[in-house]
Amino acid sequence: MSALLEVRNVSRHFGGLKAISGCDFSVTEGHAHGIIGPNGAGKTTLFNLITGIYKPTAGEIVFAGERLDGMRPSRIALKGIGRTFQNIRLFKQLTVLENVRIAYDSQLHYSPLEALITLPRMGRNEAESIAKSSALLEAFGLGALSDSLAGDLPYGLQRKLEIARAIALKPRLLLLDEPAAGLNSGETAALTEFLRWVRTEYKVTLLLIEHHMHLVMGLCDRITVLDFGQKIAEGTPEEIRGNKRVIEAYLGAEEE
Amino acid sequence: MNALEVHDLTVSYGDIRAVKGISFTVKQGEIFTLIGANGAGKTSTLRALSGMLKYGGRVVYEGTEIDAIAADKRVGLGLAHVPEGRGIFGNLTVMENLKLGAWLRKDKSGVAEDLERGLTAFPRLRERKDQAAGTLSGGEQQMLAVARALMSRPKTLLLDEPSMGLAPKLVQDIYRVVREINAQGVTIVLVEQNANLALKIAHSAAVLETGSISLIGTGAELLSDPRVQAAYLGA
Amino acid sequence: MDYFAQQAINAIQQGSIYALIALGYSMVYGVLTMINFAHGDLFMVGAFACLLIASFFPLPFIVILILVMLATGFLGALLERLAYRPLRNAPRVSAIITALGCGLVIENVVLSLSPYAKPMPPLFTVTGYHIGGLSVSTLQLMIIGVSIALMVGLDFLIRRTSFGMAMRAISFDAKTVPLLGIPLNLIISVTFLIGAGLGGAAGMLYGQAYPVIAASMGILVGWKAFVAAVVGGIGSIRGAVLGGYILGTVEVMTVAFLPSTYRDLVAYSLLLVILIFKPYGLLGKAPNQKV
Amino acid sequence: MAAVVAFFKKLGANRYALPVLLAAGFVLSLVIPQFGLLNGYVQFVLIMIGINIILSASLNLVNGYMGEFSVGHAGFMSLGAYASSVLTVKLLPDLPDAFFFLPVIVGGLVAALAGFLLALLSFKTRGDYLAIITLAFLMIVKSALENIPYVGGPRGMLGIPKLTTMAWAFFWVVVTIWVLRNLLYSKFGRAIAAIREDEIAANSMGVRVREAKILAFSVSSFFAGVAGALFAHLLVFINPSSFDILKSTEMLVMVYLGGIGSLAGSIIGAVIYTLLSNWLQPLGTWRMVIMPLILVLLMLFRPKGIMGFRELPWFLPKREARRKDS
Amino acid sequence: KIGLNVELTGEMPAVGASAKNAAELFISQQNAAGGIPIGDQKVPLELVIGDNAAKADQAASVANKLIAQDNVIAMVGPDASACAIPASEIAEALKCPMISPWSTNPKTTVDVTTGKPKEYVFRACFTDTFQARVLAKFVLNNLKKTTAAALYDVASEAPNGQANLFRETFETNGGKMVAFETYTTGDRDFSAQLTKIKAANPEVIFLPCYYNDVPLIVQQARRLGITADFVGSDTWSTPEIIKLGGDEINGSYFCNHYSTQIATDVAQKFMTDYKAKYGQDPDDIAALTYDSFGILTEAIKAAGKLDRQAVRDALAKISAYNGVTGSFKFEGTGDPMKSAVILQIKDGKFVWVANATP
Ligand SMILES: Nc1ncnc2c1ncn2[C@@H]1O[C@H](COP(=O)(O)OP(=O)(O)OP(=O)(O)O)[C@@H](O)[C@H]1O
Ligand SMILES: Nc1ncnc2c1ncn2[C@@H]1O[C@H](COP(=O)(O)OP(=O)(O)OP(=O)(O)O)[C@@H](O)[C@H]1O
Ligand SMILES: CC(C)C[C@H](N)C(=O)O
Ligand SMILES: [Mg+2]
Ligand SMILES: [Mg+2]
Repeated sequence: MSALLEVRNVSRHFGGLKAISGCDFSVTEGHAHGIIGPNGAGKTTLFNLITGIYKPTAGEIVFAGERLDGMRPSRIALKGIGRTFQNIRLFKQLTVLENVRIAYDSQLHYSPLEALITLPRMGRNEAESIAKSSALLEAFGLGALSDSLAGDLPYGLQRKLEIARAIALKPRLLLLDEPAAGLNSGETAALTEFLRWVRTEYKVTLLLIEHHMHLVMGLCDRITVLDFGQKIAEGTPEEIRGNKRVIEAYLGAEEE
Repeated sequence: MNALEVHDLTVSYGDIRAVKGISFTVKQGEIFTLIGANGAGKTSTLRALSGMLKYGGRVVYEGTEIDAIAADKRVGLGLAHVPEGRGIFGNLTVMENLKLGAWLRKDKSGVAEDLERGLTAFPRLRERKDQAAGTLSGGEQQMLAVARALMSRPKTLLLDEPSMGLAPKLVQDIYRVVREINAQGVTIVLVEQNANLALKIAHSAAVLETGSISLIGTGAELLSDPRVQAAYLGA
Repeated sequence: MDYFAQQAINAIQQGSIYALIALGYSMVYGVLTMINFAHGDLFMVGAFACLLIASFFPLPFIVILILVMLATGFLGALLERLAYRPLRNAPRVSAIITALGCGLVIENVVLSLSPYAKPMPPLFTVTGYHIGGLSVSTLQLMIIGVSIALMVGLDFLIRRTSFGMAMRAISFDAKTVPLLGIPLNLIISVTFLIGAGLGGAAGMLYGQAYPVIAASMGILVGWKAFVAAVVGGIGSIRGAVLGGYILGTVEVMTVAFLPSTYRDLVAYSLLLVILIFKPYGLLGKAPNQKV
Repeated sequence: MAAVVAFFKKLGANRYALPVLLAAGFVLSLVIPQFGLLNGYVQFVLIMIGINIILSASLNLVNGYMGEFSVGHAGFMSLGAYASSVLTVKLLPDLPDAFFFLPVIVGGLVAALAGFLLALLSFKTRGDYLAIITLAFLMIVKSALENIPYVGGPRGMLGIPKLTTMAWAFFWVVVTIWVLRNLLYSKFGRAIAAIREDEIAANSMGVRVREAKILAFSVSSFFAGVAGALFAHLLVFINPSSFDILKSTEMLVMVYLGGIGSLAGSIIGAVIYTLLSNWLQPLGTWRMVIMPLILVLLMLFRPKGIMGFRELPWFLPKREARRKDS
Repeated sequence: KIGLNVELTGEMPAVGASAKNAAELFISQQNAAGGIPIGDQKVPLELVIGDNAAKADQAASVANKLIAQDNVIAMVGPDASACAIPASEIAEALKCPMISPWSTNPKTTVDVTTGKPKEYVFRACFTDTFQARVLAKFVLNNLKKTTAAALYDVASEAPNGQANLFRETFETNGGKMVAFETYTTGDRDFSAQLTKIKAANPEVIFLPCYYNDVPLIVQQARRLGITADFVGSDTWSTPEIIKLGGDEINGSYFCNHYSTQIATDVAQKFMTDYKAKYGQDPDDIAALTYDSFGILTEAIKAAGKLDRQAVRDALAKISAYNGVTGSFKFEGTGDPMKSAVILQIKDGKFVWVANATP
C-alpha cells in the first residue's frame, strides 16, 4: 500500500524554540498510525502543521500526491483531512446536529445566491444534509442528543461528537489528538473498540496522538516517537515497547 | 484533628444536581483520593471545597467551619487547589505564574527559596522560565500548575486530575512529586480518572457515582474491590 | 520652519490628550478585555467635578487633581460594581453594550442638570513663551508632562509589580485567580478606580486647555482616544500612548498641509491602513493561543 | 405572559397564519394611506419602524449571528441613502413611483460593495480591532461625503422625492427578513455561526471562513443600504451628520435590546425602540437617560437581549420547524 | 394648539432652552389675558414641545408628529438650519404653517428643486445672504480691513453657508480671503487651523461658529499670538458667549438681530418680563421665538378661525408687525424684510455699533 501522507523534513520554529525540526515520516493508507512522545515533543504542533493552522518554517507535507503546505486550513480539510483537538473545540452554543452539519456542508453544492432565494436545489441539498447527518449521529449513538447544545454534553460525549464531526467531512485521513485524555481505564478500553469500528466503518486512515499506552499499543499498526521535535524511533508497537531510547525518554522505567 | 470534614455536601448547576449530599473525612497528612467516571461530580466537589462554587452542606477545615469564607481567603488558611484544566495564565511567563502563587506571602526570602525549589523539582520549567506559559505543552502546564500551588506553602492541596494528558513517564514524575509533598506533611485530596495509580498511593479513598459516594475505604481495599476493578481499572 | 515647529507642538499637545484618555481604555481592557465605552463620559465627569470643586473650594491645583481623580475613580468603580460585575460571566458584548448604555446615561444626566456649556476657571496662571515665531505655554508643557509621567507609572505598575501581574492574570482567566489567594474583586475595583481616575485627570486637564465644558464633550474625544488605543494595540499601555501621538500628529499635520476638510478623511484612512497591515495594532500582540 | 407565548405558539404552528398575515399586512399598507385611515405621523412612525427593523436585522447578522462587533453600519446606511438619492434627484428625476425599487436596490448594492471591500481588506482582523475598522470606515465615509460637492458636501442633499410609502417599507421588511432567514438556515448561515463559535475549528471543518465573512458583511451592508435608501426618501433630506456614530449606537441598542442571533428579536427591538423614543419625546433630555437605562437593566437581567438566540417558529424554514416537531 | 420644534438635546442645548423659555413666557402671558380672540370668543393657547436633538431626522420626525398627530395649528421652529430645512419640507408637504425663529439659511424657505419660495414656511429672522453682505461691508467700510480669514464648522449648515456667502461678498467687494479653514462639530482643538491662519496673517478672522465653539477658538488664537480682530455672525448671539469667552473675546464684533440698547417699548417690556421669570437676559433666540409666536397669533387673529390655510394666508399678508426684534413685513416670500445690527462685545456686554437695513 502507498503512503497517504508524507511529512518531509518539516520544521517549525516559534521564535527561538524549535518545536519541530527536520521531521520525516509517512502514513500508509489504511493504517492506524500512532504518534507518541513526551509532553512538549511537538506532536500537536505537527497536527497543526498538517492541517494548515501553522505554516511550516521549512519542509513539505504531501497528501495523496499533493502538497499541502501553504494551503488554508479549510482547503486542507476539504482535501480529506479531518481532525479533533487536544482541548475540545466544539461549536458549544450550537446543537449537536448543527455541529455535524457544518462539517457535512462541504459536500453540499449550492451558491450563496441560491441560498438567499431558496431555490429547490438548495432544499434538496438541505434535506439530504439533515438526513445524512442524523444518520451519522445515530451510528455514533448520539442520535437522541441531536438537539442538545454541544457545550452541554458530558465530556466523554463531547469527545465522541468531535470525532463524529470530523467524520462528517468524509475524510480519508483522520487526525485524533489525545482522544482518551480524561477517560479512565475502563472507558479507554471501550474507546479503543470504538475507534476500530470507526476505522473500518468509514474507511479512514487514522493518525493519532495518545498517552494511554493500552490504546496505542492495542490499536496502532505503526508508531512514530517524537522527542524535542525530532523523530527518535519508528516501528511496530512491539519494536517501540522494547526501544531503549523510547523507554528512557517517554515510557519510564516501570510500565503502567 | 482532621484536615477536612465534609458533611452532606451538595452542588447544583441550575437544575442539574451534580453532587447529591456526600460526606467524608480527610485525616491530617494523608492522601485521600476520589475516583469516579466522567461527570460523576469529582471536580464539582473540589470546587466546592476551595470555595469556587456555592454549595449546600458544611465543610470543616482544621476544626473550623469555612462555609462563609471566600475562595481567596481559604488559600490564606492553607487550602490550595490545582484546578482541572490547570488554570495557568497563558499570557504570563512561567516565572510570573510562579510568583503569583506566592501572592499572600510576605517573606521574600522564603518565597525565593520555594521558587528555587520548584524550579529544581521541575527542571523543564527552569528551561522555559521566561516563556509565555500559554505556549507550554500540556504536561509542562500541569507541572507549572502544581509548582504554582506549592508556592503558597499549603497545608492541604486539592489536586484535580494531575495526570490528565501527561506522558507515562511524566505521570510517574508527578506522582513521585505528589508523594514527596505528602511526605513533607501536606494533606492531599486527589481526584483521578487513572484509578489504578491513584489508589496505589492513596491512604484512603472514595468512589463517586453520579453525585453520590458508593464506596469508601482505604486505597488498598478499593484497589482489590471487584466492583472497582470492573468499572475503573478496565480489568 | 517655524510653522512646522509650531504645528509639531500642536501635534504633541493633541497627542498627549488622546494618549491620556487612551490609557484609561487600555488599562481596563488589559484586565477585563472589556471596552469601557463609558470612559469618554467619565472623562467629561472629570471636567465637571473639577469645575464643581474649584468653584466652591479654592484649593491648589494638585489637590484638586487628586480629588477629581478620586471622584471619577469612585464613579468608575461604582459603575463596575453595579453594572459590569453582574455581567462578568455573560457574553462579552453584553458588558460592552451595558457600558455604552451607562455612558449615555451619565452624559444625559449631566446634560439634563446642566444644559448650558460652562466656562472653566483657570486653576493656575498660564504663561506663554514666545520664542521667535513659536508659542509654547506652561499649560501645554504640563499636559505633556502629566501624560508622560502617568504613562511611565502605569507601564511600571503593569509590567513590574505583582499587582500588575495579577491584573494580567485576570485578563487571561479570572476564575482561577482566587485560587491563588488573590482577591479578584478588589483588584478589578482598583483597576477601574485607576482607569477612571486617569480619565478624570484627562478631563480636568482638557478642561484647562479648552475651558468650555459641556456634557457632550466626552463623545468625540472618547471615540478618538479609543481609536488611538486600538491602533496602538489595545491593552498595551505603550501602544495607547503611541496611538494617541500618531492620531494627534496625523490630525494636526493634515490640517497644516492639506485643506482642513480632509482631516478626518486622511486620519481615518491612515488608521484603517495601519490596522489592515497590522491587524492587532502597532504594539499589540496577536492573541497567541495554542491550538 | 404564558398565555401570550401559548398564543404565538399556536399561531406559529398554523401554516396558513403567515401567508394570511403577510397578505393582510400588504393590503393594509396600501389601504391605510389611500383612505387616510391613520394620521401622517402614525404612518411616519410605522415606516420608521420598518426601516429600523431592516437596520437591526442587518446588523444582527454581523453582530449577533457572526459575533463580530460592527459600529460602522451607519456608514453603509449613508451610502445607500446617498446612492439612491443621487439616482432619484440627479440621474433619473422622472422615475415613476412604481420603479422606486430600482434606486433602493442600487443603494443596497453600493453599500454591499463597500461591505465587500471592507470585509476583504480586514479579513485578518477580529473582535475589537474589527470594531475599530468599521468605526474608521464610518468616519471615512462621512468625511468623504462632506468633501464631495456633487452630493452637497456637509450640507447634504435636498429635494429628494418622497417615495417611501408604507407599502414599500412593508415590502422591503418582508424581503429582508425572508432573505436573511434563507441565508441563516443554509450552509452559509451555519458557517457564520461556526465562525462565531470557534474560528479555528470552523476552518478545520472545511468552512471557508473568509468567504463566509465576506458574504455576511456584503448581505448585511446591502440591507443597511436599503434602509438608508428608504430613510432618505422618507425624510426627503439627508446630510452626512445624520449618519454618525450615534446612528450606529441606535442600531446597536435595537439589536441588543431585541436579542442577538434572532430575527424575531431584531423586529421586537426595532419596534420597542422606535415606539419608546417617540413616546418619551415629552421628557426632553431625560428621554435619553431613560432609554439607555432600560437597556442597561435589560442587559443585567437578560444579557442576550429579549430573544437572545431564540426564534419564533415563523422565522424557521419549514424543514427546520418540521424536524423540531418530530 | 401650537407646536414647538426645538433643539433641547444635542449640540446646542442653549438654543433649545432659550426658545422653550420664550415660548412658555409668551403662552403664559396670552393665557393670563384669557387667550387670543378668535371671532368673538377667547381661545387659550396650548404649547406642544418636541425635541429634535439638533438632528435632521429627529427634526423631521418631530415635525411630523406635531402636525399630524398633535394637530397643531402651526409649528414654531426648528432653529438650526440643519433641522429647519428638513422640517420645512414636512410642513410644506402637510400644508401646515411653520415659522423658524432663527434659521437664516436661504434654503429653509425656498424649494430647491423649483427655486420657488415655499408656501407655508416663514422665518422671523433675516437670511444669510443678507447677513453676509452686512458683515462683508462692515469689515471693509467700517473696520477698513481688506484681508480676512475664516474658520468654521464645515459639518454644520448655518456656519458653512455663512462662511461661503461671506467669502463671496467680501471678495466681490474688493476684500481678500487669505485663509479659509474648517473643523467638524465637536472639535475643541483648533490650534492647527489657527497656526495656519496665523501664517497667512489676516487682519480680520471671520468666525461664523456656534456660541460654544467661539470662545475656544478665540482663546487659542490669542494664545498663539494672533492679534487680528474677530468678527462673527448671529450664531454668536447668546450671552453665554460672554460668560464662556473671557477676556479674549473682548472687542469682537458680530451681526445680530436686535440690540438691547436700541430697544423699543415692546422689546423693553419683553426684556423685563423675561428677566423676571428666568433671572437672565433674553438672547436672540428668545427674542425671535417670542416674535415668531407674536406674528403667529397676529395671523390667527387676522384669520379669525383655526384653519391652517387661513392662518398661512394671514401670515403672508403681515405687513407691519412690531416685534421685539423690529418690524416685520412679508413680501411674497417667507423671509421678512428686517434690519440687522452690528454689536461689539465690550467688557462683558453687547454694545451696539451700527445698523444695517436691507
Ligand atoms: N503558538 C506557539 N508559540 C510558541 N511556542 C509554541 C506554540 N505552540 C507550541 N509551542 C511550543 O512547541 C512545543 C511543542 O508543543 P506541542 O503542543 O506540539 O507538544 P505536544 O507534543 O503536543 O505535547 P503534549 O503531549 O503535552 O500535548 C512546546 O514546547 C510548546 O511550548
Ligand atoms: N458549569 C457547569 N454547568 C452545568 N453543568 C455542569 C457544569 N459543570 C459540571 N456540570 C455537570 O455536573 C456534573 C458533574 O461534573 P464534574 O465536572 O464535577 O464531574 P467530574 O467527575 O469531575 O468529571 P470529569 O471526570 O469529566 O472531570 C456533570 O453532569 C456535568 O455535566
Ligand atoms: C445659531 C442657529 C441656531 C441659527 C442659525 N442662524 C441657523 O440658521 O442655523
Ligand atoms: Mg499536544
Ligand atoms: Mg473533573
